[in-house]
Amino acid sequence: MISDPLLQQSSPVLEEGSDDDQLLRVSLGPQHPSTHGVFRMNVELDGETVVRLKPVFGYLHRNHEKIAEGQTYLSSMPFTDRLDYICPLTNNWAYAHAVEKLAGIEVPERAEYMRVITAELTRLINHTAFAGFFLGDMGAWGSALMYAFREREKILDLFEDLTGARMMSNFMRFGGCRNDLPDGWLERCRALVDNYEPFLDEMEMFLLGNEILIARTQDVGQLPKETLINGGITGPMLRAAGVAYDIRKVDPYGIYDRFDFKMPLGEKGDCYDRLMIRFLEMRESLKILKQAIKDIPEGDFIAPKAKIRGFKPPVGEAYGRIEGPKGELGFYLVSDGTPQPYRYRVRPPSFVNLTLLEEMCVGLDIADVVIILGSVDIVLGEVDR
Amino acid sequence: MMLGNVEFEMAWLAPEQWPRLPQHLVEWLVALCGLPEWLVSIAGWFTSAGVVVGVFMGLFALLSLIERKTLARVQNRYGPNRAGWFGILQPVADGIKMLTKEDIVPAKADWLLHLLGPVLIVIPSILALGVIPYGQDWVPVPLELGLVFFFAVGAMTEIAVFVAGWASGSKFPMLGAMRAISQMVSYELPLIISALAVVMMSGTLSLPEIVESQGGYTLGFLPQWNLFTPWGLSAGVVFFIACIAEANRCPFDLPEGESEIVAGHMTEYSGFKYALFFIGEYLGLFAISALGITLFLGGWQSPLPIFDFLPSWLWFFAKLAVVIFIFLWIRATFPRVRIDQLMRFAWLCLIPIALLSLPTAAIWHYANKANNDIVAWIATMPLVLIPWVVLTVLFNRRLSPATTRTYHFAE
Amino acid sequence: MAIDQKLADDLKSQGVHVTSFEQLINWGRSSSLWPLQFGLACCAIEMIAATMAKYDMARFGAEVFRPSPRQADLMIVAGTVTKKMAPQVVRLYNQMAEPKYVLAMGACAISGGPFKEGYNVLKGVDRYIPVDIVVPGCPPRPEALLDGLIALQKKVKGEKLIGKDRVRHADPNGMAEMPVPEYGPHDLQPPMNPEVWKPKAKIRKEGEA
Amino acid sequence: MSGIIDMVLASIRAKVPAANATVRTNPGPSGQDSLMVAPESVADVMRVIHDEHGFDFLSNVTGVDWPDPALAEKVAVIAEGDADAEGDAKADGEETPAECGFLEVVYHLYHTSERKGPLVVRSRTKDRGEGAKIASVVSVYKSAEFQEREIYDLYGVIFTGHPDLRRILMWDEFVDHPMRKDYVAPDDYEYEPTPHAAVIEKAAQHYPAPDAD
Amino acid sequence: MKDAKHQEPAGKAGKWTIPGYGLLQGLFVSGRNMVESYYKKERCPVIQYPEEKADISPNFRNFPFLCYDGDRPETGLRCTACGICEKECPPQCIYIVMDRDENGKAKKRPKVFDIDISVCMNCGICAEVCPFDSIYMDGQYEMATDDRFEKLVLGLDRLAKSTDYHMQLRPKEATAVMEKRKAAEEKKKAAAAARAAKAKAAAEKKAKEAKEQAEKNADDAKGGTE
Repeated sequence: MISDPLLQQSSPVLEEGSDDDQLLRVSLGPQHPSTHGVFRMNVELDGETVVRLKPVFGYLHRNHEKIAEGQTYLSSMPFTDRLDYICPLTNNWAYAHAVEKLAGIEVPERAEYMRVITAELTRLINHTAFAGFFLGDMGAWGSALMYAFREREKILDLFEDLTGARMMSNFMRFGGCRNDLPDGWLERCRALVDNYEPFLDEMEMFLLGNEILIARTQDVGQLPKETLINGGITGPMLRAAGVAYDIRKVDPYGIYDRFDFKMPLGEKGDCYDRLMIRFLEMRESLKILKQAIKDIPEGDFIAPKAKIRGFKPPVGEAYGRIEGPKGELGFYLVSDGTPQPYRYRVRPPSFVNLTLLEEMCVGLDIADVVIILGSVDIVLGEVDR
Repeated sequence: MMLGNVEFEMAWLAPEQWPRLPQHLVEWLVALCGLPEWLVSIAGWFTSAGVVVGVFMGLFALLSLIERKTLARVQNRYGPNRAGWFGILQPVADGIKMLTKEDIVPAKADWLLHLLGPVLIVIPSILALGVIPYGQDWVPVPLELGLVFFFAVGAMTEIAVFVAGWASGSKFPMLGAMRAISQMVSYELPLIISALAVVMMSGTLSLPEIVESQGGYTLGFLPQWNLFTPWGLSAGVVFFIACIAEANRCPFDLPEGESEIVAGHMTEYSGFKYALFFIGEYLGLFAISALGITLFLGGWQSPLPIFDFLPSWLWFFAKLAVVIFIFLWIRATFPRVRIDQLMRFAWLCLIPIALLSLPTAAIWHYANKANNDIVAWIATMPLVLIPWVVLTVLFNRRLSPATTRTYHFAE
Repeated sequence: MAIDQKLADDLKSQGVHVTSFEQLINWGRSSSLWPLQFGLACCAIEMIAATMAKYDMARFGAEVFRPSPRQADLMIVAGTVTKKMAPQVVRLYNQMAEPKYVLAMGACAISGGPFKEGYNVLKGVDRYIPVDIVVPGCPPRPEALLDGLIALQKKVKGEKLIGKDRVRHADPNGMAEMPVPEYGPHDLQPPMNPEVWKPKAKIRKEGEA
Repeated sequence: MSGIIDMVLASIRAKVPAANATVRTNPGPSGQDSLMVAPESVADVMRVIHDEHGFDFLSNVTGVDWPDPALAEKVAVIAEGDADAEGDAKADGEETPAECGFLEVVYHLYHTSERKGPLVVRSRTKDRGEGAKIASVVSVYKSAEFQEREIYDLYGVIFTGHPDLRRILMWDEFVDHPMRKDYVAPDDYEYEPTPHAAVIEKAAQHYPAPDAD
Repeated sequence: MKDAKHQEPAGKAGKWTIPGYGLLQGLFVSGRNMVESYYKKERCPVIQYPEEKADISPNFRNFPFLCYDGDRPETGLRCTACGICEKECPPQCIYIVMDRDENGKAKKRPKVFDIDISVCMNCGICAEVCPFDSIYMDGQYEMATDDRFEKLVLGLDRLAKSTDYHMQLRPKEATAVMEKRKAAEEKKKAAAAARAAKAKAAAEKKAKEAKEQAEKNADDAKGGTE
């Protein structure tokens, strides 16, 4: 045990017996219907108003980083699927991107297009499911979630055909993708993309005008832009507050600079804007998908020189990041020249996005806490790793 | 067939009289045995109560299945269809499971109150069902002050919910109980005030007479139900919304609030006590919808004169089905409101509209006396429209910034 | 209690269904397995998918996900149980009312799965609570979960409620409460519950058949 | 990239001379060079970077364990060529006790509006025991709060000035720092039908004569 | 945000709505879904699982299996027990023991090949790295059981599946593999023939050399004695 005086000086929040004995201390989670898994919040309530909120992590700490440091670079690829288990393909891409940076690998053009297509489909899955879960947090009886999962199943069928698994795709390789697109896959994908827009229209009609939803989400959980940036918030949450920061635009990776798409920006950054931004982003994703499906060239799906077995990157370190559906997903790798990474670190967007949870929630209702947490869009596999 | 003092009549076999047939038969049989008259009437009361309880228990079982199937259909699924033909035995399976499940009383709970909670929630619902006129001749207990009785008994559920939440000795039930008390007490007001308009117009507190007063048809086809009058429309809408809140249904199911406070006051209940909550909730839903139908939808009156040949109780249950379906539909669609919004909605929106419906009803009454419908409509419509106009303006100006939200696109 | 099977079959062919009280109770229980709304990790998403439109677990009467353990019959352990989470899982199990069933879904819940080398990962939830059905896969398809549910229904239907070989929860002395492990300085204390965890220790040296 | 680093380096040397700032070039193809500063002045350095250079977004904070300092010198931290920095690096090297290793914290910073980055800043603790202390940057970048707690939990780096330094991923009673290279996982061997090296050793301890019967 | 070009707003600015309109829209959507679920397949995509099964893509992978040629797994197993999959398997769930004859010489076939599917993470890396076209991913998923210890360790008896099974599962892949193997076999045969010829020649040459040597030695000896 480290006996440092600094540690004894624990946070004032946890001190018992202060003058707020009248507060009701409630522990939301780790098993709670709307904590998206095993997240836990220690909430102190004055009536129903939140006075303090301390998140407790670690209930899904699966030691991903430690395990990855003990095995080869390739073996970590299937583990990345299980980080943010709603959108495995972007995780794959982020990891492959970091390793490619570390080892200086070029990716063939067709593989880049395949990556863009799969990543944007993943973004569709994530944002659609987000809308469903968000409504679930608000107490709707699952209809939105059901419609979201109905469409998700269609995309998962595509993924299953392409990668061999519904969720845990393990698809990207250092220097490309594992296999080529199956016959007729692009046509199915195009049909899906064309049919997605009516579905989005229906969802928007179902949700966005709903007065109860408006009353519940507007002016809830908003913070100034500067605080959000300082708190490391990324992704749709940041853009909802009006900060034009999308890694696909500001630090283009892959071939994103070739596509014509825009960053939707909100003004207030409350929960309603976060929902709305995700809907607008889905439409932008559809635009990217249409272009990518049209332009995808023939060629190699993996760099011919890429090594599957016995891969050893040169000595060095690299931080690679991509715009995941939830925000900036980064991988920091240190190589000492052996087949195993010396240090393997995931910069998970949903973990860092929780930094400002307390600031957003204090002074609001317990019901607002639930929807603010929902609007952050966390996945515990990624928060606790 | 002249035995005892009850005579068998062939009229009992008419469809209109079917619901009372058991009561008649029991009375007849008891009298046949030569038992005294007071025993005959007691036997009759018990039978008629048994019919009501039996019918609504059956409907409860059916509704619990229909609810799951309707939700499933809204959500593009089939719903339960394995237990029995078309899943018809699903409620039976649920019942068997609930009955044979362990009953847990938490260590910190007050065992007596913990037991009383679910019992207290079922009793008032059944009592309230007793005063409703289900058919022309089918009023289990024809009370003079039926409406007062209904509200008096209905208020007991609030206590039951609070007892359940408090007795569980844990935090989420306590939060649920507090929510339930504040919500139900606030929504009693619009509920009663809007019912008051009906009482004003019909001049009676007896529910059968209120139904009688809604008989007849304007122009030969438009039924003279209270809902189809200007004051009735606004009072009816308020009543319907308050109904949802009183029955703790979505979007006002805050005491249960699954995503926030786990299961509210029911969190610590297992086995059959939990099933009792379920029963109480559904019977309460039946009772309050039945009252709504009685007050605003003409009770057992048929909607068109040509359907008068159908038994009146059939019409009552058809209307009940429609109202319950709307409840289900709403539940499948809407998210839940927040507690402060709920309260503000009751005090700032529903109660003013309900209060406004009282003078509207008065004006309608006097205008109607001149036997001129058009004058009555013209005289009352402004009063009905005012709240909606005010609401629309307020909503667009202040309450709904969605109309002013803009989103930009950046490169 | 038991009914002569042959007689019952004969009657059934005549259109008369005969059942014993035991069979009726077991049928009721198996047709109304309400799961606990409790998702741990990746498998939880497939569990949700199994209740959704395409697979529709509701057909088996098992879509009523109860958020409170008191009202749930079935605990679907869907995902990695970490050591930090394990005491809570055991507590939830204890809070459930009898009869209660546990379905371990996915590799992590069964054995720790791919994460079994982790320092914070419990190597199988059956170290602390008895597991009735395991569904392998990482994650199992929703169909596989339904397959597991059907297997559990079969198991429930075959339970003996009286007699010597009756099931645990029909026995008044049946152990319903599992001791909750405590957080220790290095590991959970105790690391397993020997009452529940009885591995058939088959140990081989590397390179040995 | 080097342009930013040189600019930042100059101002840090002027403003925070105690930081002993040097540039370390990255031997790998990624070319992400880093800025090495002294552990006790990390917060001051960050303040300068934040206020004067506008790097408003601290993306990633992470720890690295170097029980073997020779390896650390080999990997990722080749000192820059110019004489000034070389001297500093040497001084730095002398400070580091060669035998006990050290813990390192790496920060990745970005400039959101000018779209610059990453600026990699790193700092090393004196040793891996009592002296594993680094100034916390939470006062400058709120986003470091949970990440620093995570590094404290998994590596045992104490961040001086952190508002709420508790364990975050493991439970509070836990005493080890599991991401360190020399951490030994608790011995919870169990049934494993497909054993490999580490498991077999543990199995042998649990069941002294596994095949005795 | 210097270079963020703001463009046309996407909100619904300036529109007047009546309160409750959004709620009615929601009711309309859910009502439409309910009604259409009775006659539109797209609105009711339920597959009644145990009776009917969704057509799963042939590429779907669940657990691995071992492929054997011919009809007897004992002889036709393609696996050579090289142990590459064992080494590459991320969760280390494969366990192989090489079969050896009495002298301890490797027979190039596994004696034990166990896969613990209670650990397997369905990643497919074993199939990807196998150089002998032996291990493939199966689509079988109905594996629920109540016995974790006995039924979740797949031994050779449950893993070995014939090429016909593979052909049925993924015709395209299986055909490609068969053709490749056939070509390789022919090449091997040719190579073997060539090698045999070469070996024969070499042997002859060697024999000849030996003979010559012997003769020479004999000569030497003769010379020595002389």
